[in-house]
Amino acid sequence: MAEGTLGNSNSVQVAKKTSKLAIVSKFRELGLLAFIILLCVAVQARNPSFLTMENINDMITNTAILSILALGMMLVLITRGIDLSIGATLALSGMIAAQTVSANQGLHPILAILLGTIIGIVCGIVIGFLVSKFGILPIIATLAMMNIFRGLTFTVSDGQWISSYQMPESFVSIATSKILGINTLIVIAVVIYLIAFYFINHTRTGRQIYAVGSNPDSAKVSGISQTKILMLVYTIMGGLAGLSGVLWVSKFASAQGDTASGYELTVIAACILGGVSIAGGSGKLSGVILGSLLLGLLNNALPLLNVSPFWQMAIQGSIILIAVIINTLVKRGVVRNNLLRRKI
Amino acid sequence: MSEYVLELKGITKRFPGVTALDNVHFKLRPGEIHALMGENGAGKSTFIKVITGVHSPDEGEMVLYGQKVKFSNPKEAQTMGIAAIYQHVTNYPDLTVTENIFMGHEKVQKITGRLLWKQMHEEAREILQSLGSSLDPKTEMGSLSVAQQQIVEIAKAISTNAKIIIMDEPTAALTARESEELYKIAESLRDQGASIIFISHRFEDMYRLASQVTVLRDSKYIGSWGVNEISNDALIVAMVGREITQVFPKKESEIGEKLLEVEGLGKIGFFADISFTLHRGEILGLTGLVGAGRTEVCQSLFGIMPYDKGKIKVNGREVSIQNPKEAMKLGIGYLPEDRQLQGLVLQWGLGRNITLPTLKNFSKKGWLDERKEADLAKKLAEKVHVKANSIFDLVSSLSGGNQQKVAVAKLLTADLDIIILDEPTKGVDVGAKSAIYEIINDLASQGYGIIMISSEMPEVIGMSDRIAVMRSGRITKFLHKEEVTQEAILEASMSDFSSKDEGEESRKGIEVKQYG
Amino acid sequence: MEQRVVNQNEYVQRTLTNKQEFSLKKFFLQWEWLLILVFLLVLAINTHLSPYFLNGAGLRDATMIFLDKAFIVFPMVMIMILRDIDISVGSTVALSSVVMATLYNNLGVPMEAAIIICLLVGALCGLINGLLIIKFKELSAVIVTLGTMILYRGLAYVILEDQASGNFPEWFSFFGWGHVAGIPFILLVFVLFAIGFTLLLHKTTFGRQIFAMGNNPTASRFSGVQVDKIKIIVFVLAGLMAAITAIFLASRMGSTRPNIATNYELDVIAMVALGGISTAGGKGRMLGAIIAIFIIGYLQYGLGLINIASQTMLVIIGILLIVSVVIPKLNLKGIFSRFVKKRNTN
Amino acid sequence: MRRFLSKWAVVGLTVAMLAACGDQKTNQGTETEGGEASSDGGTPKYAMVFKNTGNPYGEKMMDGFQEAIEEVGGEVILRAPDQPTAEGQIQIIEQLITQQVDAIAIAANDQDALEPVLKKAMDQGIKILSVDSAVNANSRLVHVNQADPERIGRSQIEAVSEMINGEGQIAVLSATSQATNQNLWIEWMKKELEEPGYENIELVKVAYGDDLRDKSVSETEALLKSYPDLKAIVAPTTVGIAAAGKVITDKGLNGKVIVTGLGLPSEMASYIESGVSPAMFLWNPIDVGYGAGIASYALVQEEITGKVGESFEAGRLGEKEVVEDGDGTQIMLGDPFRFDAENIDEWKDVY
Repeated sequence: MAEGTLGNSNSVQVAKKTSKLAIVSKFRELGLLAFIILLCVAVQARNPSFLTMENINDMITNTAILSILALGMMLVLITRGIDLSIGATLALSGMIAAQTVSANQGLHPILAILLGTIIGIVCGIVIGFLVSKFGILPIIATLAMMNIFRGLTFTVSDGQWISSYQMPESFVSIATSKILGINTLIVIAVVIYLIAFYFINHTRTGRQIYAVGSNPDSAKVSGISQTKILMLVYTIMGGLAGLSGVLWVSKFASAQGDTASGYELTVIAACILGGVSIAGGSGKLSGVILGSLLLGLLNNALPLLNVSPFWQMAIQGSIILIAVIINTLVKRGVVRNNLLRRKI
Repeated sequence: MSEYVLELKGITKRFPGVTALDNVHFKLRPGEIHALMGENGAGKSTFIKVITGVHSPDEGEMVLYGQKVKFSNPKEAQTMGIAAIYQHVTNYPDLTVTENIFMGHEKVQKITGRLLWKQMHEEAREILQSLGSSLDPKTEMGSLSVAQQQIVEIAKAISTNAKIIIMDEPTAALTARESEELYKIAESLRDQGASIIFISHRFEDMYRLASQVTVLRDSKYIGSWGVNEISNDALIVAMVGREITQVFPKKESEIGEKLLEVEGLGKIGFFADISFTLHRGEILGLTGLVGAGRTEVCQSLFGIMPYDKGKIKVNGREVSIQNPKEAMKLGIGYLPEDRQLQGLVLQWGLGRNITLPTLKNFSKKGWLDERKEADLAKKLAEKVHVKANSIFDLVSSLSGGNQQKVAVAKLLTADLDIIILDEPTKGVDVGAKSAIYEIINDLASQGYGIIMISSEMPEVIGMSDRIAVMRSGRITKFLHKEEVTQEAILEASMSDFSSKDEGEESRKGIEVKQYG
Repeated sequence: MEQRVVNQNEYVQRTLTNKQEFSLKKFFLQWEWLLILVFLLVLAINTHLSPYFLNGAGLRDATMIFLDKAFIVFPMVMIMILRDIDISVGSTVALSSVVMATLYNNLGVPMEAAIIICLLVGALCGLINGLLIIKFKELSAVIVTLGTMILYRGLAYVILEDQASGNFPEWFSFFGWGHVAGIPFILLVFVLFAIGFTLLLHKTTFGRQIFAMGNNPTASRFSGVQVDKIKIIVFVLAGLMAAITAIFLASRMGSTRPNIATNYELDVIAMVALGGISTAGGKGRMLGAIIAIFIIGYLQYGLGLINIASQTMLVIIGILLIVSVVIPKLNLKGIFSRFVKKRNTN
Repeated sequence: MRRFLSKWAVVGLTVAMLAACGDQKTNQGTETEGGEASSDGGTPKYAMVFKNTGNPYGEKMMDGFQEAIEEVGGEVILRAPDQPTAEGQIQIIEQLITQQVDAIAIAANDQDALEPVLKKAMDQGIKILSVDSAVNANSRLVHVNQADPERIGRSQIEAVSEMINGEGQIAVLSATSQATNQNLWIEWMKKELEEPGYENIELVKVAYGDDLRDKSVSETEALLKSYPDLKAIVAPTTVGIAAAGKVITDKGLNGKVIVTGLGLPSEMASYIESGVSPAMFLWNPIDVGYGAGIASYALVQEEITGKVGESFEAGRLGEKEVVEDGDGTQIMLGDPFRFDAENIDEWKDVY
């Protein structure tokens, strides 16, 4: 008998708990979504040309690259790391890819993309090595590599830009062409997200990334190699940055030494807005997408609203801080609930 | 050999400075629940770490299912059907129950390596139900209560279909009702043919469950008996290793005026209605099971985790204590339970550690006077008989006992009235133990009021003038030196006020077992 | 029986020495010596490469170029000993200087007052960082200061809208350009702060407590160290020194604008890391960081004298930083393995 | 073993990096005409400091400067900070002072911030001239002006009006709002618009792309959204005009909205050929650099001192005269050059 009663009481408790938690955990995404919708309405009211099919398309296209980078950054953050070098990596791979295609026009765009990605991967491996093998703080390692990659970009470009006329049509059209009526950039982003979704939700390695971030010590006991995971994560980040580099150059039909300098901050911001925890262990693709969208939205809307460009940085900064603070407050709420539930 | 599933012969494990296991033997029959008893620091935890392949022994051999084995890592042990539920639950708070259960041995599709969530969730649900819990496998681990996390840990052990399951102090943090649930689970596992090693220093666990008991003391093998072959007292002697009265020197200090009065102290989720008084020269033993809230109470007194209900009076004056500094100003000192994490700066010399709490005593306007500091450190280190050559010896190089002495010395620098000792002899070798007892008595006779948290009954009984017994966040009984008996303490610490009805039941259950 | 015996030797009165025994080997195994070596190396190479390098006036005035950001190094050393990091300092410099300039030029506040307020603004920025960090312990200092980094610079842009603001009074240029007895004023101030902070970190209870926290925050807290208070103080110091940097920088340029001092945080962190302050916290000396300042400063100066392209300098500094954090780890492993070998042979 | 690996890796990494800067140093060496070598104060040293590194416009200017100095004989030093900040330029100038150069031609990141350091330089007898974007009058002897801002402003409006045959909305996409040059030019554009003949042209907005690709793009998109019947975008900045051209091309608005302004032929070639931008303007940065080079030579030789009315023989640019410019003096290099489908091919590979 006793068992029975116990079981029941237990189940009741659990049912309550899960529903509460479900709400709390959904809270962030929903809140974000609500905010985005609100913003859309507001902007639409001010400028009717906002919610036109064309503008939405522009917006998503401009967000595509950001969201790709944010995906990689999410993985890094989940392992309690951070990567400040992606802006530089992006510039480096973009520059080299552009130079290559301008040198031999015949090159198939796919190869260009491949090249850029590989360069990015190499950069990522270097960082991954420093972080995982030497246990250098990710922030220090990536700050340093940011310098180095940026410097190398200037070095290889030798101060020159690669301009649109030097790029073959095929290359430039990577960003402009459409697949099934959808801009290629968007398609690429979607594909990457689908792969990522499968990877982090349906493969061991994917889950191990979360495990390492969530509790490194028990990860060891479970026989998960932290080195391997860190290596992997930074390599992926580098690869995505490299890919983005090519897309970026193709999108703007010009490669400069100072491409995307400081862009890493925007990417990290997108992740944090998406509720990825810097303490590691948690982060959802849905969140990251919304986070990127929100920033993309701001970039697109603020000009439409004639907001002074100088406010944009301050706005971004405050939004980030508010987001992370709300996030932690919510988490605390959960903990407190659990304590209250304890009978004394 | 087939009589035993697991047999360990002459296992010895040394760590720098200390021998954790000294020629330990152990035999485990199929389908038995085998209690492994011993005081804190007797080597129980190290022992199971050897079995689970976390540590590899320096000497001795291990025979599993009749053949010799040698584990180089936990995974090997796991694959050989050994699973452990550790004292401090080690899990992934951000991941779901299912993932925690299957981490390390996930179900994947052969070719694609795709995780088979459906199956895993299903199996997880089944296992949990077989354990009488209807947890939703999709809930986040972090949101579960300790008891529920324990159950998940057990589910994990089952999912690896382990033949040998080790439970290290699983009841430590549980209420009577939860423990009862756990007992039932353990029994059903046994009935399904698993062998269980049940580590505990609580008699009730053993009486309730075990058929065989092996006792370790001071990292040595003492003996192994059938539970009903050995009397309670004999067992205590085996565990404590001495007639209790002998080790604890009579203290000659008369009890003085009130120092500390606590009225209805409470903190949500940790403890409630804590009221007691402490006098000069008095040693107040604060006992009860681990997780009963003893540490939390004392940390509130010391301002580590501020209380949210109740009054504290020091020397009759009502005070509020928001942080350790204030507590120390009021003359309250605290010796933390975990000296490595909370007590000492291991990377520092012992001298600096001793002086850390009272830097201003030998500094003018914040400027350190290092000579003065060194002298004081020397004096105090010698006073507590730290075995070292120089006050610059790194604390990390000292043995547990000596580390603890350094931690105690830290309290002596400050001018305190009230000293709170949290498990002062935890993980300390016998010699150092009696040394520490001496120190405690000296302090008492110097007129300090002392609160001593301890799970070791002989210690509590031997040292305290009065004993307060706590149970799941409340003080359930005060016992005076005269009326104290182990049974009385057990009784008080097992009675469960939290839920009257089942409390009664479980209490009866225990009593039956004890007199039986 | 056996008990008694143990107790006996327990009670044998032991004496401990309280004199730090001096080991020559240990003394010379200090990171600082390596730094001094590197420093001399830099001097030598530069002297070899450029005929203009080794020239009293040049070397002296070169300090005016790179010492401005060096003020931030002192508090950053403390922050990194506390296992934290502050990447908002660059933005703090910008914000505080911009406020100062605007007050003076647009609101007619006297320069003296403007300078005071500049310092206050810097301190306030630090205070905000500190409060956020202790109130939301779940957030790492990295993320908090990343947020404020963007915010502070953003505010600077809001205030000055990308305009430059200058024409300070004559005397103000003294900070950045003045000499006292032939020695650059900034150098004097730097030396004063260097001495001050070194003593503060190594000779006071405050410094001792910082090290304690860096090694074991929990134990420090249990020992009555007011962990939060100290953290806040340190971050406020960071803001304050950033403001001082702002003053010198503004005086040097005779004007300011929102984009000044970009990437200063990187340079500062590089100096600290090179100075041998362990990124894991708890270890490090002010002296090391101070030497590191001069290494990087004169390295940049020397490379400048042979007109190395600035992008190359980026790379070189980056490598220097990486190597400086990697080397100790290698050494540790090396020493350890040797140690073990000895054990085995004996 | 592991330790070995890691050690080895670090060494590898470092070597690789150092190699990278190694060859960097060398190609720097060629640029600086053996700046390392000559310690004998014999040959005069001419330095040019540009806004930031990695900017082709600046590179071309430096090429021109170098060409000029090689003509007149002397040592060339070409420097630029890695970011377009005044601090960076101050550092560099300090180093140049220590190297006792004879003249510094600077394209300033900030009108006033350089004043103290430049004064210090002049006190030491170094000839200071600003080029492209000026420093304030009391921190320079003379400013080498690529083209008359009035002409730049007016001719762009003339061109636009001709392209949209005299009627419709136009917008300006500038660099950062504090960019002194752009602001001056925009002023002149507005003045020109007040002239008769432009009654039907409406300047609807001045947007700022901060010379960032992504920002310029979204600003352009915003313009197109907010002003559906926009006729033309005038972008007096290389990044801006290229970004605008790109957007128009991608949106297939070629012919509906035309782009003009100031841009590098190389950047704009494809858009001029495609007709997105029928024509745009720029002076020849090589000539500007060249002019600056000759001017600094003239200053060093005391041919000129920077007074109004002086004149000197500026090599292939012919006779040049020092004229008034606000409270300072300047050397004007003539009208901006018009690039269109006819001549773009011959220029796109030059700069």
